[in-house]
Amino acid sequence: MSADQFAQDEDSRAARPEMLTVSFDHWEGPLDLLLTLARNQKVDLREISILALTQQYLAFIEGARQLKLELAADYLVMAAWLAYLKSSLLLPRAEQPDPSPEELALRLQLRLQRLHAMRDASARLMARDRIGRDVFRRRRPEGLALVKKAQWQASLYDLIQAYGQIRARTQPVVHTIAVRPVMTLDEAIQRVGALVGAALDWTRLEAFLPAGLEQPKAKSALASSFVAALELARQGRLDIQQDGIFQPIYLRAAVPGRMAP
Amino acid sequence: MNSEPDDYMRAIEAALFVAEAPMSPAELKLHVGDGDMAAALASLADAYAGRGVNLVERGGRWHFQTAPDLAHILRREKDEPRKLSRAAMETLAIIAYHEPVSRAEIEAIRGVQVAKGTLDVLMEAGWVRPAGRREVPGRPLIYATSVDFLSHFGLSSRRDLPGLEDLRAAGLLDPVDLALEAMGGQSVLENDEEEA
Amino acid sequence: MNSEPDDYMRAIEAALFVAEAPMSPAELKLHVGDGDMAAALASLADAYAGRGVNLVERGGRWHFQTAPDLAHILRREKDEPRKLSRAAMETLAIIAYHEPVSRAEIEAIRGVQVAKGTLDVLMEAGWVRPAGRREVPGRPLIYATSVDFLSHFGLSSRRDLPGLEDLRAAGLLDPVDLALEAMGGQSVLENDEEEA
Repeated sequence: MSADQFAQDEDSRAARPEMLTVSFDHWEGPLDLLLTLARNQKVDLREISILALTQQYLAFIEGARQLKLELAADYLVMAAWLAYLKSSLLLPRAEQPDPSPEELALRLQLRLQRLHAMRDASARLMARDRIGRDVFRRRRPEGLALVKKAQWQASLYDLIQAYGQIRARTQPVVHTIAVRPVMTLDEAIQRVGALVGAALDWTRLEAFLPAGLEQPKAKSALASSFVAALELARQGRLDIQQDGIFQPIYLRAAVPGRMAP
Repeated sequence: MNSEPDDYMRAIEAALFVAEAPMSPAELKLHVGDGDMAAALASLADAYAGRGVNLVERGGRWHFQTAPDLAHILRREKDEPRKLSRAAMETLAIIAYHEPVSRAEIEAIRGVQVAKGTLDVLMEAGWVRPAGRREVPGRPLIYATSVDFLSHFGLSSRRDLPGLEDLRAAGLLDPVDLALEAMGGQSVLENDEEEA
Repeated sequence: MNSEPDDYMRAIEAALFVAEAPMSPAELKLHVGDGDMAAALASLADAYAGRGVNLVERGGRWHFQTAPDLAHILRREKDEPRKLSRAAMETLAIIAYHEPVSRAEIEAIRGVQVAKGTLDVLMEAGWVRPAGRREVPGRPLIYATSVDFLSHFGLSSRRDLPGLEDLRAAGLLDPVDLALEAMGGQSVLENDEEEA
C-alpha cells in the first residue's frame, strides 16, 4: 500500500505538516511520530529515506525545544539515537562500527513498515460490518433450552478477574508508619530548658544537642531544639541571638531584668 | 419467497427481525419510510409461509415467530444458562489457583465464609471435585478442579492460568499494595448471605 | 429460497432464529437431531442471501443477522458499540494478525508499552483471551482472539482477516530479526547516499 492510499483513511494530521508543531499528545511515542513523518515523504515505506527521516525528526524535536514544549524522555532518547545514526551514515565506510549503520537504519525501516501495516490492518478491521453497528442480531431472542439442568456459565476472564479481586481485597490494608528516629519537641524543650540554665553566656544551639547522634536523628534533634528554643524564648526563659541569615544561633539563659540585645 | 425481495421489503424484513416487540405498520414506517406497506407485508408473509419461521399479524401488529409445529424442538425449559455468583466465582478461582484446598483454607484466602451451597454449585457444574482428605486433625475434605474445568475455560493445564504478575499487568490487581502480600490474609468475617 | 424447505431445514431455521447466541452444528444437533447438517445450513444460507436477513457462519458457529446495507435503518443511538482507544484497536489488530502473541511482542511492534487496562478492555469485550504460555524463559502469557471476535467483526475465520495473506507474503508479520535474516543483512539504503 502506498503512502498516498493510506493518507486517505488516516486523519488529516498526516497531510498537514504544520500540525506537527502543535502537540505531542498526538503521538504514542517516538515510533509513532516517526511513522507520521515518514508518511509525509509520500513514498512507499520500503523506499523511505531514513537519512531524510532522521533529519526531519531531529529538526522537529529541535523545533519543539525552541517552543519550550515538555518532551518525554523517550523522544529525546530516540533523538540522540537518530543523531548517532545520522553521523554514522555519513561517515566513510571504513570507519563504520558493527552493527553497521545501514543495518540499524534498515531495522528502523522494518519496524516502521510493521507498525504501519498493523495500523492499516486495524483501520480495515474496524471498518468491517460489526455486530451492533452495521449488522444486527435479534434484540430479544426467545432462546433455546440447551440442557435440562442449570448450565453454569463463566469465562476465563471472570475467573482470573475474580482471583485478582480476592487478592486485591484480602490483602490486609495495614498502614505501617515507620518508626523514624526523631527527637520529639517535648524532649527538646526539656533538654534545652535544663541545659540553658547552665549556660550563662551565649552558647551555640548545636551545643545543646546530645553528642554522637547519627543522621537522620541529628537533623531532627537540631530542628526540635530550635523550635524548643523559640518556645522557651516565648516563655521568657532564654534569649536568642543571630547575627544574620544562616549565621550561627546563640542561646543563653534569660536573666530577669536583662533585656535581650 | 419465490420473488427476489426489493429493498423496501428487505428493510421491513430486517426491522421486524430485530424488533423487540411486534410492530404496527405505523411504527414500521418510522424506520423504513413510505411505500406500499400492506402489499410488502403480505408478500413477506407469503414468502415465509411454510418455512421454519413465519411472519404473522396479531391485532394489527406484525412479528416473526417460529412455526407452531416446531414447538417441541424449541420447547423452553425452566432452567436457563446461569451466571455463577460472585461468591462461587471467587471460590472456584481460589480452588484453581491453590488446589487442593480445604474449605477452611478457602475461607482464609477469601476472607469471607464459604456458604454451604457454593461448593455444591461448583461440583454440580462439574468443575470441582473432592480430592481426598487432608491428614491433619479433623481430616478436612479437600477440593481440586476437574478436567471439565480445564476444558470449559480453554486451559491445557493449570499452569496456563495467568500468574500474579500477569494479573497485575492486566490491571486486575489494582487497588492494593502487593508489598504487603507476605503479611497473609486477615479475615473479615462477613456472611455470604447472597449465595445461601 | 426457491425450493420448499424440508422439516429438517425448517427445524434448523427455527432453532437459529430463537437462539440467544451463535450455534455450532454440534449444538444444533442437540435440538434438531441427525441429518445432513452441512448441506442444510448451506442451503439455508443460500436461501437467505440477498434478503434483509442473512444466515452467516462465524468461527464455526451460525447466526442470523441483518444485511449490512440496512444499517442506517436499524441503527439506534444506544447501539453504538464501545469506542476503542487507538491503542486498543492496534493491540487488537496485532493480536489478531500475530496470534498467539505475548505482551512483549505487541510492545515491540507498537514501540510503546501496552498500557494497563488495554488488554483488560479487550478481554472484557470478549474478543481476546489468554492462550497459554510461550515456552521460553519467563514463560510469558500469550494472547489470542476469541470466536466472539470473529462474530463481532464478521469473519468466518482468521483467514478472512483483511489483507492477511498479503501481509504474510510481504513478511510483514515476521519479527524484524527474522526479516533481516531473510534479507541476508543486505542493505536497501542506497538511495540515502545521494541525498546525503
